[in-house]
Parts: sequence; structure tokens; C-alpha cells
Amino acid sequence: MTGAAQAHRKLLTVITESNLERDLVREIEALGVAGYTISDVRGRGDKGLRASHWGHSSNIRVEIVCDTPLAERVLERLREKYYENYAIVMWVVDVEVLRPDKFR
Amino acid sequence: MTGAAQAHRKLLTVITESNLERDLVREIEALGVAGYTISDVRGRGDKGLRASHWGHSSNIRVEIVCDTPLAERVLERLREKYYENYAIVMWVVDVEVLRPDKFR
Amino acid sequence: MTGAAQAHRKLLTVITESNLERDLVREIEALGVAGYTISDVRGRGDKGLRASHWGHSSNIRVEIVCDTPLAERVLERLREKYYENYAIVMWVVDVEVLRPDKFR
Amino acid sequence: MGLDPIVLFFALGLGAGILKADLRLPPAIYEFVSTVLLLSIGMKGGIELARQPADGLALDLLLTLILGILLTFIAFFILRYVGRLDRSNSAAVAAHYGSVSIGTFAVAVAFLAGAGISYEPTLPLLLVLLEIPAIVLGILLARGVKAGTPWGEIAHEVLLGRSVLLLLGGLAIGWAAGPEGLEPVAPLFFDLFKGILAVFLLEMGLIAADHLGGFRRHGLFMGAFALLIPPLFAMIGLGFAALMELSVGGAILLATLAASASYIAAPAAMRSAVPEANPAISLTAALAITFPFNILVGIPLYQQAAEWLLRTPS
Amino acid sequence: MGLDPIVLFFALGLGAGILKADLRLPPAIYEFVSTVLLLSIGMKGGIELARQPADGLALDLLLTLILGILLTFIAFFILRYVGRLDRSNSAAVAAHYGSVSIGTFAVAVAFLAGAGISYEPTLPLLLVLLEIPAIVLGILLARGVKAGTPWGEIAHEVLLGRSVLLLLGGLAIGWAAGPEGLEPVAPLFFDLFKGILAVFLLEMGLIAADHLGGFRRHGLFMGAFALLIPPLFAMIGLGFAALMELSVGGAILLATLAASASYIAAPAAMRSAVPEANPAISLTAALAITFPFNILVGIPLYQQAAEWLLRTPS
Amino acid sequence: MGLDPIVLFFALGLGAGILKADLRLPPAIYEFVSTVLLLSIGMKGGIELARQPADGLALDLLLTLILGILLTFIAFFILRYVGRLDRSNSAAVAAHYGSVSIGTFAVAVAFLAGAGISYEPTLPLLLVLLEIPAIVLGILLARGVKAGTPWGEIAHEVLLGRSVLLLLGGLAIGWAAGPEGLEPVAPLFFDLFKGILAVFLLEMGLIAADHLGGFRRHGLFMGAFALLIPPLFAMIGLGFAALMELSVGGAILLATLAASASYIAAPAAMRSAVPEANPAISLTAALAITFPFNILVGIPLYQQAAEWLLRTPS
Ligand SMILES: Nc1ncnc2c1ncn2[C@@H]1O[C@H](COP(=O)(O)O)[C@@H](O)[C@H]1O
Ligand SMILES: Nc1ncnc2c1ncn2[C@@H]1O[C@H](COP(=O)(O)O)[C@@H](O)[C@H]1O
Ligand SMILES: Nc1ncnc2c1ncn2[C@@H]1O[C@H](COP(=O)(O)O)[C@@H](O)[C@H]1O
Ligand code: NA
Ligand code: NA
Ligand code: NA
Repeated sequence: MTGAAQAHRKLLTVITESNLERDLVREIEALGVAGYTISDVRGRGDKGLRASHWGHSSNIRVEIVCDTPLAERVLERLREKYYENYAIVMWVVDVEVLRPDKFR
Repeated sequence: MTGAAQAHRKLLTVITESNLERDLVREIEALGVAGYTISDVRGRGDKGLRASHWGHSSNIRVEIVCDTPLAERVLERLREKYYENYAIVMWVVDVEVLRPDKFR
Repeated sequence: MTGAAQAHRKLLTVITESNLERDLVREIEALGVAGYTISDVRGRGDKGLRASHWGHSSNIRVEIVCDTPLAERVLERLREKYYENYAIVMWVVDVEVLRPDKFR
Repeated sequence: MGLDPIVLFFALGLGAGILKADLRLPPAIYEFVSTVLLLSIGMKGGIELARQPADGLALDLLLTLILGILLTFIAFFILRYVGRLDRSNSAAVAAHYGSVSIGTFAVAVAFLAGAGISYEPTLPLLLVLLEIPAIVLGILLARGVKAGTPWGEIAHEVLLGRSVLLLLGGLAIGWAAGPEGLEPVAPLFFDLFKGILAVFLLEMGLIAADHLGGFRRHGLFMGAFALLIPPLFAMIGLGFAALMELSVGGAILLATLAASASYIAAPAAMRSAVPEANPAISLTAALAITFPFNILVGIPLYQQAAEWLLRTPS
Repeated sequence: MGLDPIVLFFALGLGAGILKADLRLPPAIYEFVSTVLLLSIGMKGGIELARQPADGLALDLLLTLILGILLTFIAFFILRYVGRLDRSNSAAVAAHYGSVSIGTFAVAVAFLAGAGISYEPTLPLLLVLLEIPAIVLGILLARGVKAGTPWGEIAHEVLLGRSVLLLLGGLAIGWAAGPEGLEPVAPLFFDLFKGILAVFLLEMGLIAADHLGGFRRHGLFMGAFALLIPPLFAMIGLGFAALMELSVGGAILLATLAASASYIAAPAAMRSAVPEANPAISLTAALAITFPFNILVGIPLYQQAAEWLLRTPS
Repeated sequence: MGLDPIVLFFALGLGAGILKADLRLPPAIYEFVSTVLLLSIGMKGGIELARQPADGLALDLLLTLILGILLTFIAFFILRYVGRLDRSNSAAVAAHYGSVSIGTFAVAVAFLAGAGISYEPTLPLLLVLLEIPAIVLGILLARGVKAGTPWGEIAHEVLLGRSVLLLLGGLAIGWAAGPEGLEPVAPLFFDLFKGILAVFLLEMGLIAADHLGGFRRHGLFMGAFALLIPPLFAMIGLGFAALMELSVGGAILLATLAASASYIAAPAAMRSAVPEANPAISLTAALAITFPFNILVGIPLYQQAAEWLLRTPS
């Protein structure tokens, strides 16, 4: 795709415990993330099945489109804060966006 | 991945206001999109937090796998129709698909 | 992104009928998938609109981050088991992950 | 005794759905409402069973099993040799019509309550039993008895399905607690029964509207099938009711069960065991034609037939 | 007659929301609760209509239409020329205030029931009618009568919106089934009415708290607008009630309807037809100011005014 | 007075869960049902408070605080030095057992209603108070009093948690509106109480089944702990009830509260404040062992003990 106003960014996807939502949002906003999207998911990983209908034991997916340096800062911070004690998984994809100014 | 029947396509992701669902689906179908997937999400962007439990102020994610020309037409059309007045964000990723004929 | 502990993996996304969830999870676990994430979605494809509020006629999205050989085995198995009779769509994206050991 | 006003809620839902009005009930509400209805039907039966132990139950259960098998076979042969559907689709649709619809049963129960007609406490038990043979037989008819059929899984799905479990659970609770024991929960499970059924029917109307026009092929035949099978099966059901010496109320319920087509248990089981069958055919027939027919026209009809049949000898 | 204790639930929700407490009611509950309330209001009206046919209904309906148009125009001119909002925002906010709030109406109905005051069965019908002209006029005021307006779609959305449909459906069911026909569903739709309204108000309090502080610009003017329009419009509503020769109860309800601002139908319609209007302005005014004002202060006030106005002549 | 039939619903849920039956209640239903229960318990207390003002309340509140702290310390030392769990896990589990379970309280309230035993209106207040010290102490025991603990956040979470808020809100509404004021909402909040509690228990059974077998390590010790702590803590609770000079009903409730373990407020608080503790240990103990023990065996036992203890002197 070669539209004039397009540019490359990173899409960082985080899957983690839903009870972390409030805390994690505060954290990424403090790092300068201006936009994100959250949805409710369930799944299995190292910490076992997380699919209960019981609110606080299922997962959320947080998606953040931003530039590479910010994505790295967020990755780093979440790793250092949550990796040890929480169920969390993250991955990064290259995306093209239309209005690059929206995603610093 | 080099399976015989694989091919490259675009995955276009749109995050926008959930009250646009009916209208947006009509729009993309008119452009020739034959397949799409929708889910309910919440988030924050330029237009502020969109996470109310109140039906009409939260978001949807629309995902469309299609070929590059169609993705560009959809991007263009949605940009021109919704960018000014609605909360909307779009990004594009390269994907490999199995049965390319399913995704024109 | 060039962080030391990063590595490349595949993100396989499957959209299919929600009543297949139990069966499909059993299938991918048998193939060696250790982690996956599931969410509830709706959509349209070759098999028509699948968006009813009636539990068993809507869709799920299954996301699996894993290495290329496993992704290919999963793709192959799901294709052979479900392609003929079920509403199903799959695509694959390249992702970078932090702790490659978590995603064999 | 004409139409129960409760079917007006179905009509409202159907109308709203056809007009594509912005009226959806979230799935959570559907599950809540159907849970309460199933438990309530089961508990009512259990309370009655505690009051008056059922004589000759074993024979009734046996006859019910035979009824389920018979209906499924009849449906299969009509579909396969009159309708010329392929083997899988014939088997899948036959499983739906040999099995039963709990929503239809609930409307018939409400209808009897309104008309002041009582019925045997064993009916909820027969309902559970009638759900099962059609599904098993449907799978056999589609696949033959070959190796590789995951019978364990299928048994699990059929016997531990939501509706069987809640009905049997309600029966057991009603039987163990008895009428006084359940008095404190009566406001929710018994007083609200009809109101909750009204919400259920509103939702069913919306869903039925979604399925209208779901036939691509076999449209004419399937339409006729979905309209004519109910009265035919109701008559067979009445015959079995006479064999079991049921009361008029019990006979109306058994006829309604025979006439009704499953749209919950059977579709789920067929989708996983007979995937090559097209679910649109059976769901459209069961939900969009047979269900409305039964609650709008059928039940009063079966009442008349039951009264005529069972009162003649006396 | 002071405050109805039911508004305490609103206060609890509002307080919890302001304190950012961890209290959310899932959307499914909101939809269930509002479905029951709408059907219940409609059914009550329908039952009364079946009892005593409405005379002079046509004239009342006409006057109601005129009332809706008049209120929308007044609101528009105040917003545009006193508040100096731009054309789109003026039109969108005017549509909200010309239209009505069903939640407010339900509280007024509960208030009248508590005070033992009766009202005309046609009121739910007037409620439906009053929802419509403001929305259509709002779109016209924003866009002018130009080509390309998707009137078909807008008509569909307004006439087949959830609340219009459930109210009219309830009316029709109540009218067709009559009081005895609906007795079996009374435990859900009538006995639980106030309890369910309490849950609704708890939720509304939480939502109102979300919208507090939603004005960025025009804050002072919009605050005054949202507080002063209700009593003004209530007086106009009382005038129309006198023209229609309504009872005191009917007059209180019509005044309440006039004073109330839509926060369901109008926002949805404006968002799709007048997208350039900022939804935060109208929602904050309608939900966070006018709604609480009406249920906490307005309704008792309108009662006093209605009693004074309609009893003076006698 | 034996088992309340309402626990049969728990058994049904547990059985269905163990058999992995296809029975789920959506989270929305759980939230609705628990909201109604919490408001209802609070409102009942508030109505009684309005009738008969509580004497010596300050002392009772103080004793309750002391009770909460004492229980948490006892649990911590048993876990740490008998069970040899690490510091974090000992603290987290202790916080669960020092705190209370509202579901257990609701079953005890239903049990007393069935047995015709009355209790002090202050009990819901004591329930709220007993929820808090254990959580704060649990965090202190795990982390020590060090800098960086987000006490503001934790206070917010504990004091404005859903259950504290709904209980206190219900109390305030009940107190402000009084018995007549709440009569119109009684059909939902009081008449349906036991029915709604039945749905809640069905759901709790399903959830408990999910957590069975959740111990990997410490299984034997934790099983014994979860079975033996309830009667021990109940006896301590009875002692405090005697100090407060509560009636038999009040004593049964206080004993039940002491014996119960939190599975809502404490897990949420521990997960964010003591993340290194394994949530599976405490949830399995509280939900899958202690909760069923209390409602199936404990409550009737505590009743006998209370009657024996409090009637001896007279
Ligand atoms: N390989 C994977 N692919 C996709 N999602 C995963 C994967 N591994 C873990 N997850 C998700 O991340 C959550 C936490 O993972 P974990 O920390 O490994 O328990 C799981 O509950 C899954 O939802
Ligand atoms: N950078 C971003 N990354 C992911 N999602 C975003 C981002 N920015 C906005 N969104 C989503 O898109 C919606 C609309 O964005 P906006 O138009 O910026 O208000 C937001 O409510 C978010 O759900
Ligand atoms: N091109 C596409 N892009 C995104 N999702 C699709 C696409 N095609 C199909 N889907 C999703 O996959 C489901 C099954 O597709 P199908 O088997 O084609 O009916 C649909 O209901 C959609 O949710
Ligand atoms: Na049948
Ligand atoms: Na108005
Ligand atoms: Na305790």
C-alpha cells in the first residue's frame, strides 16, 4: 500500500488478567500512550486456563498502535512490572496507518 | 510459510463507534467486501474514553481480510465518510491466507 | 525492534463457529499448542451472516502465537477437519515476541 | 378457550423481527429466562411426584422411548423418500422433529394453567426422555453404525445438556424439598412463570423472524412438512397417551411434545455429529414454522382432539 | 407528598459513580430492565384503553404533535441565539429537549401510583407521539430540506426504535388481552414494576455520574439551559393539558414529558443524521442535569402546579 | 430444623460443574443477582434500624473490628507456622478467612427466616465492618509497613468495593425510606429474595466445581485448614456475640460471618496488593471447601451451638 498519508507503526497486543485493567491503563497512559483498544477474551497459557465466567479470572486484550520507541518502552515497562507474578503475554506486529499523526 | 495454496492478503482493522455498525457494514458490502468479522471493544483515542456500559457509546472492531486494491478502496471510503465526525481508527497488516479465492 | 530477547513467531488467527470451541481446543492442544486466546465475534462470510444473539450460531476468534512448523501443522489439521462442512477462516501474521521460550 | 394472551408476546417479537426493528434481547437474558423456566417446570413435576407417587411409571417411560423412535423414523422416511433430501439432511431434520421443544411445552403448561386443566406429574420426566432417542437415532441414520463415532462425547452432550440437566435437577429438587420446602422460592419460580415465559416468547419471536426465509432449496416441501407434521405427530402422541391412560391434560401435553420440534438440543448435537447437514433447513422449519404453528394454532387444536378422544368412551 | 423513596436508588448510583466506586451493571441488565418497564407502561395504558375507549383522541394526538414541534423550536432558538451554539449543535440539543425521556415518565408513573392519583390511559400513546416530531425537526433544522437525506432510514430508526416499538407493542397487547388476560403476567410486569424501576434508576445514576463534567465549552449556558428548560416546558405542557382537558394525573404526566429530555432515541438518531454535532453536550445536559432535576425536584413541583392550575376553576 | 432446601440449588450447580455439563450462567446474571441480594440485605437492616435505634452500637463496632483482626492473625500464624506456607501466601489466605462471605451470610439469613428466628438490625453493618480489617492486615502482613504501598488505592478498592457500597447503600435507603417507603419495591427485593438466592447458589455451585482440585501443593494441609477453621472461628464469633449480648439469631449470624471466607473482595484486593501470592490456593479453599461446608453443615451447627451457649445462663 502506497497511499500518500500512510506510514509504518507497531501494533502491540497484550493479553493479561482482566483485574489488571485499571492499573495497566494508568501505566501505559503514564508512558505516553494516547490511544488503545481493549476487549474481553479468555485463554490458556503457562498459568493455566483462564476462562471462568467469574469476572476476575478471565483475560483482556489490550491493543496499542504507536511508533517503535514507544512500543519498546511499553513492552519494557509491562515486562518489568507484571511478568513475574501475573498471567501476561505480548506480541508486536508491523502495521500501516493512515493518519500517522494520530499514532505518535 | 510456503504451503502451496497460500497467498498474501491485507488484514484491515477498523475501530469505531458501535452505533456505526449497521451503516458501515452496508458501506463495505457495497464496495465488494464479502467477508468480515466484528467484535465489541472499548478504548481511548482522540475523542476520549469510549468504554461506557451504555450501548451506544462504546466501540466495535471490524476486521476485513481482502486483496490490496479492495483494502485501499475501503480505507479511502471510510476515511472520506467518517473521519471528520466520528471516532475511528484504522490499520493494515500483511497476512497469509490458505484459500486465496475466499478473499478476493 | 531489536531487543535482545525478541524473536519471530507466527500469529495464527482462526474465525469459526462458536459451537466448535470445545472440539477445536481439544484438537489444537493435541497438536502441541500450549497457549491460545479466544474471543466472541460475529461476522459474514461464504456461509452467510453469523451474528445471531442465539448462542450457537455466532463465531469465535482463536489466536495462537507459535513457531512456524507448529502453525503449519495446526493450519493443516484444521483445514482437513473443518473446511468442508463448517464456517471457518484462517490467516497468519508475523509477530515479534519477548520471551520466545513461552511460544514454542 | 382460545389463544392464550401470552402468545401475543411472540407475535410482537416476530413483527419486530420482520420489520428489522432495533429490538434485541441480549443472550444473557435468554439464558436467565430459560434457566428459570426449565427449573420451574422440573420443580413443579417434582413437587407433584412427591405428593403422589407415579404408578406404572416404567411402562410409561418405555412407551415414551418407543414414541420417540417411531416419530424419528416416520420423519426420516418422509424426508428421504417424499422430500428427496439427502441422507444427512433427512437424518438431521428427523432428529429435530423426533425430539421436543421445551418452549412449546412451557406454553402448553401455561395454557393448561389458564384453562384450569391438571396433568400428570410425570410429564416433565417424559419430556426429558423424549429428547434423547431422536438425537441418537438421527446420528445413526446419518452415519450408520460405523467405527469412529464419538459416542462418549455424544452421550455426554445429550445427557448433560443444559435442558436435560435443569429439568432433571428441578425434578429432584422439587421431589426432595416438597411443596412447603419450595414455598420461599415460589415467588420467583412459580408466580413469575408466565411473565418470564412472555419475555422468552418475545425473544423467540425475534429469533424466528431471523430464520424466516431460511430455505434455499426444498422450500415448498419443507414448508409443507413443517406445517403438516405437527398435527400428524400430535395424533400419534394422543394414541400413546391413550395407551398410557393419561388424563386429558397429560394427553394434551404429550401430543404437544410429539408435535413439537427441538431447536436447542438437536441442532447442537447434529452440528457436531452430522456436520454435513445444513443447519439452516432444520432450524428454519423448527423455529420459524413449527414453533409458531404449535403455539398459535396447534395447542388449542390438540386440546379439542384430546377431549374428543378421551371423553368419547365414557 | 414529597420525594418518592425510589429516587434514593438514583442517588446511590450517582454517589457511587462520582466516587468512582467499582459498581457497574452490565448492559444486558439495563436492556432487560428497560424492556420490562417499557412493556409494562404500554400494557397498563392498553388495559385502560380496553376498559374505557378514548374520546377525542384524534384532537389530543394533534395537540401532542404541535406541542412537540413547539418545544423543539423554542429550544432551538434559545440555543442558537441566546447560547450562540452553532446550527448543528443547536438542532441536536433541541431534538433531545423536544423529545421525551421514558425513564422520567416511569418515575412520574410510580410517583402517581404512590400518591393514589389516576391518569388517562392515552398518556403512553402521547408519550410515543411526543418522541417523534422533535427528532425529525431536529434533523431538518440541522441539514435543511436538502437532497440526500436518508429519510427512509431515519423514519425506520425513529418509528421502529426499541422504545416506540415496546410501548406500542405493550399497548396493543394490553388492549387485546384486557385486564384478566394479563393477570398471569402481572407478577412480573406490574408487581415488580417499582423494584425494577429502582434497579433502572441505580443504573441511571451511574451513567449520569459518567457524564457529569461533560461540557467543555458552553458550560455555564448549558447548565442554566438544562435547569431552566424543564420548568418552562412543564408549564407549556400544563397549558396543553388544560386544552386537552386532562385530569390532574394526566396533566402531571404531560408536564413531565414536556419537561424531560430524551437520552436514548434522540442521541442515536442525531449521531447518525447530524454527526457533526457533539454528542457530549446534549447527553450531559439531558442525563446529568435535566434527568436528576426532573425526578428529584421537578415532578413534585409539576404536581403542585397542576393541582393549582386545574383546580382553580372549580 | 435441618438443611434449608435452598442449598439443593448449590448441590445441583456443583454436580453439573463436576460432570462438566453444559451449564453456564452468564456473568451479567451473576452481577444482577448479587446486586439484588446485597441491596436487599442492606435494606432489611436499614428498615430495622429505622424502627429501633441501635444502643451500644459503638462498642459492637469496636468489638467487630477486634474480631476481624484477631481472626486474621490466628489464620496467618496457623498457615505460616503449621502449614509452612510462605509469607505472601499465608497473608493472602489469612485475609480471605479473616474477611467474610456475603453469599454465606445470605444463606444464613434465609435459614433464620425459615426457622422464624429474628436478629439484630445491626448485623449487616457488622458484616461490612468485618470485611475490612482482614484485607488491610493481610496486606501489612505480606508487605510489612514499607514505603510505596499504594494505600490510597487500596482504601478506595476496599471501601468503595461493590459489596460494601451496595450493603451500605441499601442500609441508608432502608433507613431513610422506612418500611412503608419500601413497600412498593418489596416484591423484587424481599419476596424474590430466596428465589434469587437460589439462582445465586446454582451459580456458586458451578464456580465451586471449577475450583475443585485447585491445590497443587499444600493440598492436604489446606484441605484440613478449610474444613477446621470454620467451626473454630464460629466458636470465637459466638464468644464475641456473647460479649455483645446479641440474640440467638444475631449470634448465629456473627458466628457464620466469622466462619466464612471472602471470595469476592479479598481475592481482588490480594491480587493487586500481594500479586506474588497464588490466587488458586485461597480461592480453592474459600470457594470449593469452606463455602459448601458452611452452608451445608456449618450453619445448622452454629445454630445449635448458639442456642446451647446463649440459653445456658437463663
Ligand atoms: N501462545 C499463545 N498464543 C495466544 N495467546 C496466548 C498464548 N500464550 C498465552 N496466551 C494468552 O495469554 C494469557 C496469559 O498467558 P500465561 O501468562 O502464559 O498464562 C493466557 O490466558 C492466554 O489468553
Ligand atoms: N493508538 C491506538 N491504538 C489502538 N486503538 C486506538 C488507538 N487510537 C484510538 N484507538 C481506538 O479507536 C477509537 C477511536 O479513536 P479516536 O477517533 O482517536 O477517538 C478509540 O476509542 C480506541 O478504541
Ligand atoms: N474476508 C474475511 N475477513 C474477515 N473475516 C472473515 C472473512 N471471511 C469470513 N470471515 C469470518 O469467518 C467466518 C466464517 O467464514 P465463512 O466460512 O466464509 O462463512 C465469518 O462468519 C466471518 O466472521
Ligand atoms: Na417431536
Ligand atoms: Na421534552
Ligand atoms: Na471469616
